[in-house]
Amino acid sequence: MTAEKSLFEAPPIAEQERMVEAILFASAEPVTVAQLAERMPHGCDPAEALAYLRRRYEGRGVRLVRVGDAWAFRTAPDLGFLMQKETVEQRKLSRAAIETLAIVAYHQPVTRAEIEEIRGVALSRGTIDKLLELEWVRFGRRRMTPGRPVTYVVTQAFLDHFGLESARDLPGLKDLRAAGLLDSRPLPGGLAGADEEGEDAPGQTELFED
Amino acid sequence: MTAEKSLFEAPPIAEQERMVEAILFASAEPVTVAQLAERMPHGCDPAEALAYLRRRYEGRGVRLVRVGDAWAFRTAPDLGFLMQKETVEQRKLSRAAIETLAIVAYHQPVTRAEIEEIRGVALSRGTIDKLLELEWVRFGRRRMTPGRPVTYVVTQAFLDHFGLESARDLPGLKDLRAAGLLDSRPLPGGLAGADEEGEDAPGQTELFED
Amino acid sequence: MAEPDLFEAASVSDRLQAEALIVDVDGFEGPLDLLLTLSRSQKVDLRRISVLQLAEQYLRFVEQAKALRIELAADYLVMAAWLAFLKSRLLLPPDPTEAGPSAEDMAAHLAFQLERLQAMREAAARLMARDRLGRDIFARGVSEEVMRVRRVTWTASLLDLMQAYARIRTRDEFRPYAFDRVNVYTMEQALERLRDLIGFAGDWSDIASFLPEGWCADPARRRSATAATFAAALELAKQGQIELRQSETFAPIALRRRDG
Repeated sequence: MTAEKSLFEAPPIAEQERMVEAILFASAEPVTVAQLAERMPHGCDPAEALAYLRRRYEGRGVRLVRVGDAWAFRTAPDLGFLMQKETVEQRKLSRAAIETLAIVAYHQPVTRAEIEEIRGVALSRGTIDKLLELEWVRFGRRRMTPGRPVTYVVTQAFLDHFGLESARDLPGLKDLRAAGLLDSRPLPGGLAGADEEGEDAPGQTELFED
Repeated sequence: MTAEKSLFEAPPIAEQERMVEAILFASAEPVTVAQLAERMPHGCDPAEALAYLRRRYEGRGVRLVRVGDAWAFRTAPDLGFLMQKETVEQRKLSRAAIETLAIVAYHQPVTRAEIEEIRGVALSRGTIDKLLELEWVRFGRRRMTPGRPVTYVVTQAFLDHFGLESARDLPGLKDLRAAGLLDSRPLPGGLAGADEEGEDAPGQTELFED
Repeated sequence: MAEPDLFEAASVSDRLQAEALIVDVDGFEGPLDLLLTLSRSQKVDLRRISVLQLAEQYLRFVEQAKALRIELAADYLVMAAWLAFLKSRLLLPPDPTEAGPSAEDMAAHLAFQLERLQAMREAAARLMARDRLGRDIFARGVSEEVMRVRRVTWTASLLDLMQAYARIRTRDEFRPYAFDRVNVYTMEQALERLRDLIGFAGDWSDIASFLPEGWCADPARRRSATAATFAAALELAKQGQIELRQSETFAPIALRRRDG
């Protein structure tokens, strides 16, 4: 490899240009000529390589720019409008939202009362609103029980985000257990069997069934 | 070339190429053609721009690579030696995890029972967990066999990490298939029963659901 | 069986190797892995392996482990039993009346399993030897920081989702007690009912006969009513108003009014 024979001969300038290109690309911060020289094989001339590289990128979508006494790749200023998506700030969903989402996914179609029953706490208005707004949850059919409560189901966008082909592909409790996500501590009072069919049966019936 | 007669003409292809270049340069993660199209002005043809761009970067210090249905710039493999500074500490995977990963990649979609059958040993709890956490493996469709076991498949991050354009490019895949080594042959008479437990047995409840 | 094998190996180094194999039994990922290692001593293509010879090697391994008082995990012993069975089937002429797969089929399948495991090992090694992201190939070091629009997206991984669900489902046994007013018969109700009824219970009567109407069909309701009635009966016995009797453990409990 180039590093070996460099004792005697520096790599050709085209090769040096490739090296500078790769280093600047991968570096998290602008890199000085001295730092380049340190990292490249002995005898290289990073300043010259930089000059070639800069010319190569003239007029391209990214440009080689000088930042203080260091160098970095930057998006061409006229294309800044394309970068809007890069400024997206990602935040983790709240625990309440995640839990609610999980219950909708596993128990759909599910009513608000059932979600509260399973979580054991009242559902704040903002939680479901957030999931609706994210388009991960939508309204399903009304339940044909007194009061005809609305139900919630998950959306295609939900499946896309979580890389699932269908809600039926959600791992069941036994899979969670096998993957180490669930303690295999048996549930008390003969519920051990009931939890295996968790994907299908609504949770609250299990709590009281024989 | 432009499919629809848009009020504004699509930018010339050279300009589109610059745009794709800028977007891909700005992102550390692979970007799909659909995402490119979404961000570029109406009427653009990112696929064509990508083809030009890929040719442009042939032999350079960074290359345009395909990762599943997405694209990314990556440094050329022969320049890895320059990047010690950037090298991220790779946590050593256990032998079981490495073998399991290979089995998922070559046999996907594959069930836990099949992995155990191939390795001849039960899959310990943390193994799949680790691969899920690395996001190299995800859940695929459930197998439509009794018990509807979940299956595992490899992810885009897996392809990206191992520099594969698609799972079809796995090294030696064709030979293995030709040699019948990717078939799942039923065992005549049944060998050591340990492999068939978990996956099917609890699933029986699903057969009796109402 | 004239061929030299691992445990009759003449040379010292071979013998040391054999011992190392035994002592390192923990290093094997199960019986199939061990068989694969043993098969290497045959120095032939896995397709031409002698399964009979392999079975003998494995059985000898297990015997040696026993002689050295090394505990083998159950699956090694299951494999040993299966191989002993296979070996006898391979040595004996086939029994035409016996159903099921032939010994040759079983041997062929074992050879297939070994070959497949070996192939996966090699595939894994090739995979891990590839140029890898973060080691040989690098992504962009900085994502562009053009901050024009700050849009917040909310994210969660599938793992988060599953962990949340697992958390909820395992929390069930610890959740705050939610009172079920429809299907729970309280002790106060039971006391009231018993007090009214014991006037008629001059003779021993089964406690079950005191259950309220409409609480016997549904198991959950019956359970609740039974518990409440039993507790109420204990309370009344404590107050000296009734007597309780049970002939043996789990036998029906009977009560009667206590006179005086």
